Amino acid sequence: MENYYDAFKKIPGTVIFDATQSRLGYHLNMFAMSLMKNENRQAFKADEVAYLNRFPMSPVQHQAVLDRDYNKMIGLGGNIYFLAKIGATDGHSFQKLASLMTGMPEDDYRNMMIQGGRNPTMPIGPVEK
Amino acid sequence: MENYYDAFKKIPGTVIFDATQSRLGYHLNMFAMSLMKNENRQAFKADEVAYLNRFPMSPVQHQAVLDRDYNKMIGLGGNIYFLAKIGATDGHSFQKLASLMTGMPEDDYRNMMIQGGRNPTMPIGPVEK
Amino acid sequence: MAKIIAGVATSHIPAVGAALDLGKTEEPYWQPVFKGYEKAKEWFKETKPDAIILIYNDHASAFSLEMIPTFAIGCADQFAPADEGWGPRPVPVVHGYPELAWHIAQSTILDEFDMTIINKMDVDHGLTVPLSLMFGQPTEWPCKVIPLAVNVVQYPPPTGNRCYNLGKAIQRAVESFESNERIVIMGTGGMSHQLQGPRAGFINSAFDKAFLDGLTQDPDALAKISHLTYVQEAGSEGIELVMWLIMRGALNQDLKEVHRHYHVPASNTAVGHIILENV
Amino acid sequence: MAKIIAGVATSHIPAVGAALDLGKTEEPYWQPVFKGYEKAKEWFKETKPDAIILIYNDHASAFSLEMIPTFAIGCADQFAPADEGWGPRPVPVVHGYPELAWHIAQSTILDEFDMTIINKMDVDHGLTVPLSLMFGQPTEWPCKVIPLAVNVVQYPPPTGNRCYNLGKAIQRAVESFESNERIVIMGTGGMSHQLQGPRAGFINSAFDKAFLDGLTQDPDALAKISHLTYVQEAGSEGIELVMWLIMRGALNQDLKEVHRHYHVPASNTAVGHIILENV
Ligand SMILES: [Fe+3]
Ligand SMILES: [Fe+3]
Repeated sequence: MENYYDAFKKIPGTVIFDATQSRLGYHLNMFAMSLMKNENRQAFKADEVAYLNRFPMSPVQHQAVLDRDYNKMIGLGGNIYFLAKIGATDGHSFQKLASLMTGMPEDDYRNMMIQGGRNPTMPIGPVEK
Repeated sequence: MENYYDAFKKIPGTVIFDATQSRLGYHLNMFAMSLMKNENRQAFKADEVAYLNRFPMSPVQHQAVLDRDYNKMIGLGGNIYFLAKIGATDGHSFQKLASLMTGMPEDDYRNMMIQGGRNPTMPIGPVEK
Repeated sequence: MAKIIAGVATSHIPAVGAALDLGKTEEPYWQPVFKGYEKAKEWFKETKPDAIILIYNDHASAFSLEMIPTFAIGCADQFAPADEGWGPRPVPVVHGYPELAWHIAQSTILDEFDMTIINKMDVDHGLTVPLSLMFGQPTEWPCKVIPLAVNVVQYPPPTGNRCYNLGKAIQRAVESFESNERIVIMGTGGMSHQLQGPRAGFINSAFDKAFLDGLTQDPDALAKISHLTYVQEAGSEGIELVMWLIMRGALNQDLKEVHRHYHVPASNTAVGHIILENV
Repeated sequence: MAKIIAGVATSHIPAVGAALDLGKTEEPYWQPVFKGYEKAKEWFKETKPDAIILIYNDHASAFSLEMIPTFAIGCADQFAPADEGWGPRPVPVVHGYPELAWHIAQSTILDEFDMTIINKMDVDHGLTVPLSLMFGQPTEWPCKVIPLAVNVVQYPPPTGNRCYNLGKAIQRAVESFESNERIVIMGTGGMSHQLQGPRAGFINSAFDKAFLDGLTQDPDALAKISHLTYVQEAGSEGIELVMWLIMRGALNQDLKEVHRHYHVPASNTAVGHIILENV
């Protein structure tokens, strides 16, 4: 699999959810998916630490969830489609999550999108105004 | 699918677990599979009718289970690998189930097998001694 | 024999579902997105297909990491809208078409596609948003729907070529189904977008337009696009476009493009939509 | 690069597991069954493979009717013995090999096999009985095991040809795995038997012997056997023999037959077993 995945690593700001990431993030992602049930969302909101302790994830994963640090969660094996359930539980839109991950204020991110999005010639991360 | 399945219908004493059977037997088979949990086996043994009522199967399927009529269950969409869990719950071996389905006393069935099984030239059903 | 009469492709953005469900379609931000679907609504009213085969991907809703099927076909009687973290969308239950779905499952397996057969499944925005775009907000969806879910979450997804060939196998399957029904196949997901990391918001209109052109002009070339090219050129979630190739594979060589819509943005995504009729 | 050094096929009869677990192997009925596996026990002790890829079918234990994968590869760290209705077999937990399993999953998907990836699964007699036959009753299995489950319960199963080609793809996958490990592939199930209905007890020794011969002499011909022929000639559960074709496909053209064992009956089934070394 080395040849297939190596080329993806050169794409900036992008993590491919391959076997390595999937194994690393298994419990983090299964935690996130558990938030599809309302009773679990309520339990998580009532006591985040207690709820997270139900899932055998690593301390850094645990902390990244508490911090809502999505880039860190992705680095630690989180997949955006699973993590989106955390955002939904917080009442955040996908666009809000995207702005967080780019480090851009939400209005700036929204304006970048209205102007046609991050086109292939633009650098990654916050876009200069 | 007509052409593919038509030819199987000519094989005597044999039901192919195709889409039709699978749809017909869905709840019957899901009931049987529920017996993989000890607590469910205990509940079934304690009150078969009450336990069967948890599953939305047809009255004839329900009765066929109570009667342990495996051929009938198969005709009604049961699949032998699922139904084997009923046999296991009763403490019956696969060979016991096979003898029931052939209508042969268990010793006769066992002897037929020891003598090489039901070979392709032999008729189906009970074997003449 | 049943026939696939047309293919319809569209993005399946969750924010589009939310805009619909919250009555925001006339807001200036959303108005140009929804305007492009007026044609499809009329077209479906005129075309009245008997069933839709809807190619989509599950977004970690029905399939967790415990079991990840590459291709999964929904053979159940019905499919409830999934709760993706904010309660299920307020849309009708999806009525399946078990007879045709099982027929396609059987036919494609004998055709050496390694399908997973599903008899119980909730369906997420990937399936319900396209239905909302085509049919608005009815109390019942107007026709039967066969969900066919493609893994694009866990790498590697199926190759574009495999998807294209699955489409061809689906066409063969439908054409061997004994009925006179007229079937529409939908490909959903895409177009260019990236939802993750510092590169989020990536859009490539040139790639998207070439992809839309390629559907009629050179689908064989589209089928050769690598996973790497999708991620580089269409963003990490642009990989969803492989699902459009299943739709395309299920259509005839010769097509008429009846309608096209392209707009940036809807939330994080380039909205693409096309209607292709078999000629 | 890793290598598949040999293939081992065997029936995987539940009653054989029960005979072992209940200490009946020396009884006159069972003695000839188990005697034929003495060679395999020695062979495994000498061969000491690093891992086994074990092709088997789930018997409605891990997979219900809710979700039926055609090919499912177990990528988890471990797999517990399933409770098939009389409590789990008293055998060790199976330790997987996630690195190689994921590699095979990825490689075969890119090779256009539509695998289902499994990260949580109990394993039934289909997998544990062959391990018991090869290794007796140890406190731990002596090597890692990758379960690969094939649907032969819900019709249609994959064609023999598809299975044979999956074997070839598995060989390519193993040979692109960076390690010097020596892998054995096992094909299980069969041989002729029928467990259902008035035809239960069906056995066809002539068919079985021809199948065993064909593994070395003409595997391409075996790969052409239709589902209908299996059911007619080998009984309804004889269809499990398609799994032996995955094993055969993963081996070289030229093979040495090291051992063969055939005995009727074990419970309802013709016991077949063969060891094939790559030359
Ligand atoms: Fe999507
Ligand atoms: Fe078996």
